[in-house]
Amino acid sequence: MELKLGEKASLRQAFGEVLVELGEKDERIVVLTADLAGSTNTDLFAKRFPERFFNLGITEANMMALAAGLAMSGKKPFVSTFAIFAAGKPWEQVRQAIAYQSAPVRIVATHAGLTVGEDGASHQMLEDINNIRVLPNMDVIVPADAVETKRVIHALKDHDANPVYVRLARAPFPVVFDDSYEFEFGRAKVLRQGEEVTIFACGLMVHQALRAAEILAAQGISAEVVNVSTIKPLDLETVIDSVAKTGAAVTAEEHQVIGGLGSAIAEALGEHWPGRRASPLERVGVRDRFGQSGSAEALIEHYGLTPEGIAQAAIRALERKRRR
Amino acid sequence: MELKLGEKASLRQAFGEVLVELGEKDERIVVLTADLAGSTNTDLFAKRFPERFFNLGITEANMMALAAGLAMSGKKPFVSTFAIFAAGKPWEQVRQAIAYQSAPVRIVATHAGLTVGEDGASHQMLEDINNIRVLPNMDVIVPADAVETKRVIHALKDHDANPVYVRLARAPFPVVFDDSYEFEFGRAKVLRQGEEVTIFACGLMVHQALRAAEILAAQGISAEVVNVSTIKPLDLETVIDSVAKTGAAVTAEEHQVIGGLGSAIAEALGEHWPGRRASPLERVGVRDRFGQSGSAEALIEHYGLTPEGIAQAAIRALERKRRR
Amino acid sequence: MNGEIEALKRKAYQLRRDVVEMVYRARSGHPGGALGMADVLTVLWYKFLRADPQNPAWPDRDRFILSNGHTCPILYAILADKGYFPREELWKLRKLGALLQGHPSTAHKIPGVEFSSGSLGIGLSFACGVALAGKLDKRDYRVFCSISDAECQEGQTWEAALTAHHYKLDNLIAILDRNNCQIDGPTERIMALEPLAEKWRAFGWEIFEIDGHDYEQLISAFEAALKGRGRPKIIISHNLLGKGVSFMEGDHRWHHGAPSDAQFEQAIRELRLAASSQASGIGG
Amino acid sequence: MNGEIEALKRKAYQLRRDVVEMVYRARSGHPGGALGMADVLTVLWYKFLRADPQNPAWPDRDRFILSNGHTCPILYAILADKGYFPREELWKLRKLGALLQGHPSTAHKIPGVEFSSGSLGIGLSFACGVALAGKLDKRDYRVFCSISDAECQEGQTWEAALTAHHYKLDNLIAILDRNNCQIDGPTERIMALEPLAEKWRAFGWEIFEIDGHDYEQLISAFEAALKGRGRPKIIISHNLLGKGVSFMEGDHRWHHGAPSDAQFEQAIRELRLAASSQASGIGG
Repeated sequence: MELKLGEKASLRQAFGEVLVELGEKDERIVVLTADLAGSTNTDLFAKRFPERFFNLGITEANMMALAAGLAMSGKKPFVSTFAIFAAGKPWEQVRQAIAYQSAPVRIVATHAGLTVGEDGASHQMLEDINNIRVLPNMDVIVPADAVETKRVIHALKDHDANPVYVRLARAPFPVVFDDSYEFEFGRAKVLRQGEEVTIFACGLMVHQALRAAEILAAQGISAEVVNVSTIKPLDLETVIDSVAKTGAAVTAEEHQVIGGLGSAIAEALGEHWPGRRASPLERVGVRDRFGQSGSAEALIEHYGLTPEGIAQAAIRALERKRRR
Repeated sequence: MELKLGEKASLRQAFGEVLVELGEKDERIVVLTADLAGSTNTDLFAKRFPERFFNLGITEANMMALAAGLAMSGKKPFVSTFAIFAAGKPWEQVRQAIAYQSAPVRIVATHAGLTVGEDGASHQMLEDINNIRVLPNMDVIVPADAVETKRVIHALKDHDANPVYVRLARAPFPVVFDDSYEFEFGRAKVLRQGEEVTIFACGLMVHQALRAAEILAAQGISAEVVNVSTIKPLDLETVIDSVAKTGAAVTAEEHQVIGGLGSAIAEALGEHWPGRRASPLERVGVRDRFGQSGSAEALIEHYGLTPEGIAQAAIRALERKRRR
Repeated sequence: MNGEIEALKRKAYQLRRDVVEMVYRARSGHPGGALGMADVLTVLWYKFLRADPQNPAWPDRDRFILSNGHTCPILYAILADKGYFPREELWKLRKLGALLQGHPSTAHKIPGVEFSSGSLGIGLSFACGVALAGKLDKRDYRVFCSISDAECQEGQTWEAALTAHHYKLDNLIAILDRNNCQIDGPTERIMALEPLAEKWRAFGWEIFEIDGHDYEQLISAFEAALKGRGRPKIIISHNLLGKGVSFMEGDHRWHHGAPSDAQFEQAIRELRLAASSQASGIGG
Repeated sequence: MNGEIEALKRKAYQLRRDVVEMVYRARSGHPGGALGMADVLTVLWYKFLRADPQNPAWPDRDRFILSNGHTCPILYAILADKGYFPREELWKLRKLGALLQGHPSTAHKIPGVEFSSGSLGIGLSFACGVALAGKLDKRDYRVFCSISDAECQEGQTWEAALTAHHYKLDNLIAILDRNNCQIDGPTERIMALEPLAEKWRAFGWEIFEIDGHDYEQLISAFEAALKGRGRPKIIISHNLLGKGVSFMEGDHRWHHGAPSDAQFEQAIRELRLAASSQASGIGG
């Protein structure tokens, strides 16, 4: 798959392709899915390494515990299914068998967020960052595009000390990084420098945030954009430094505003904010509602996860900052 | 059960007793458990109304969806099991069948938190507020003692528009309210007025916070204590008003510091804080670790969920406030 | 009897056309399972199910719970044909703001929909709750619950199976869409289910195993299942995925996916031809 | 053979004494199931299981996975007796900072513990993963997984049952503690499981159904199960809850709970008496 800046590219295809590369290099890598080999693009691995691929049918709870058994027997399991079936249905099995045991299972969930589209609320997982972030020993990564997805999946090869959850989507995302981009686990990256407000974003919303910064620039507002692809552990230093500079924060995520990136930033600012003046926070995301059927584009628009929506939130944050 | 101020009393026994009272008044009330009738004290209801009591064995996922079927057929189901088996194992069934459908199921979970004691990490649910708070349509209530538990369970009788999650514990808690206490859904209550720092607490930590306020008073520090028994919907007005007065906030909960009361307050302060000066936040809770075996008392001490721990957090918050 | 069966068959082909058109217009959806279930659901809805489209909340109505929610186009086609909502709604399926969600939704108040499905394995438990409520209220409604064969991989289905047996829910009739297909391929290749009837029998259910496209077998099965007392019943309906559309039949790749323009025209042509080979029609 | 059986029986009674003393000293825990499983686990650990207490991570060791984790006192007693850790650890069970958690924990690095259980219904899936890894690595270790009868109510157990059959995990032997008791009462009253053997058979497993206190049956069952090829095996061991302590036997209230001083003394007296009625002993 060729990735061109600004063009849309599939994160799950990037995942599937890198998985085959990893499989070539390390035969301890095994891949599991629950009747979603095609949808998760793990069918690429299945075709190349059928003996190391396990389709478990629709048994998600079973799959997660089974993956822990493989991990604790020296394998490097990648488990892939839709986010609702990775961080939702088998949540307690992830907690007990994977997180509590710190079994190094790589959970790569696809079809997170509203951009699932037409299948509607039952399949639009808006609570997965919330559900996994709370678990001790678990790391949470949300790549911004197909380039970062490739880097992240490569990095998972050696992520052997504890389990990790990676959040991908169904819909292709615009490519925001060129091929020189390097992913550094646990580091948030300032993608655009700014002075007046910081926009923290993850996943698709990184692209939206970059466009929001352009909208704001056209209005004379200088916005900083930070890609928080590692949600846990959170890069406190980068987060606090940026807000210390700008004095106002916006978060943007394709997730409930409760429990995800917005909460992580709110917690960080509450506990670690060194400043004298208050720094207002505005959260862009789904505001305590379920999803619904519609095209990915229509839903992003309907729920306000647009560059315009982020820009408005930034302006609200600025107004709150100035009122003081 | 007689409740005496300052003496320990069982929240789940209060629940079980009130449930029988409600059952007398309304035959639409049905009660479900998953092989934990004795431990949840729903055996009291079972003895009195065997035909309206359903023990479903160890089938939590099944139980939650079944309860939704009862609720949408005109019944008023109370579902009770341990918190890990209420907000954990069947999380996705709660999401799909109860929250998404807004089926008015009353989930009353017992054995939340560290005070489960000797059974250890597998049974010490420290993520339930996180898991339920994120779900649209769900309300979350954490009573502070047996008196408030009684009031809350009475109030659930008419909680017919949407589902609700109530968090109780295994260990008896000290009674903090006298018999005149009134529970008001959606309202946080200032239990002790103070000027320099606000301690927001829920559950057992309300008692600990009140004692912390005494420790602080002895050091000449005036702390306000607020009982946030309704975690969702959060009483924004009371929260903001109190911090606007004191300028510093501490949260205290028998839960991960991620995703629970601490996050809810952090989000509220970030988005709704009107002040010019920053208000520091310190969170007391379990800091991203699993529980372990031990007596309830030893665990509370070990994890720092003590009056002293809260007082120290308050002093840290004050120091941060003064540094500015 | 023969005239009745022919009318039912014609109805099933009419509903199949709506299914294909819905998915075609929506440009996504799950046609295969819906087409395979058209016959069994036509027999249920047009011959056995007690319901009043003018009063979807009628307390004594029979309940139909679609646990395998992705097959909803066939349910929506039936509900529209019965008058639960205007037919125009069918063509807005899966669009933003539409009544008809990609999976059945009570949250969107779709008339005639009893349960929000989409996530597999949950519906039979919900149906147990509805059946228990009927017993408590001494109402004689029956609860029909459609499940897919792949849902028998979800452990929750077996929890519900235990429960229905334990509580002697003889007002519950499950309908198992045994089409041997799941998204990734044949069930027996992905996660084998056979001997499936033996499993349900060992869980205490009364079994009726039939060819899901043979109307005499279908009618007999429902009649017998409705008579059974003391335990839950399951009709294992051997259905052909994509039934009625030659290029979809038995091909698991039509679990989901919308037909192209040419495929759509061919499908409608085939379905019309099949319908016209039946003698007469029945009302909606 | 007879001498060996008597030695095994003596060992089981010795382990039972440790179980009772652990729960007594901890003032909480689950003695009933642990006592009932003492015989089957003694036969497994002292006659069949290939393990090296000096090298708990030996890659070719047989794995023992205790899915019904609340019965861990019997496992801890065995591990201490085998030398995995000092016996003194037994008396710190369930105390803050102790090695021996209330439920088995790999997080606390308890030597000999392969899986963190406590939440029911998960262990058999984990065991499938371990068995699959053995097949992949062409190691000939065997995976033994203990499950309780009430765990057969958890749907996940049946997901694992399908999986083990589908992947032909003949290196997996489940041991089902069929004591008919769960916390709230007899299994058949709370959520009926019978015909339980029929269920496992319908899920494709090879069944060995035995009296879990008859050593000849136990030995034969393990020998036969270890021979079976091509599919997973399950030993349905009919155990008596609380076996060996008269006032606990068959009383579901002893699922959990610690004995009083007087009860403790009586239990130890009874267990000593029973042990001394056996002829000779075997080493740890």
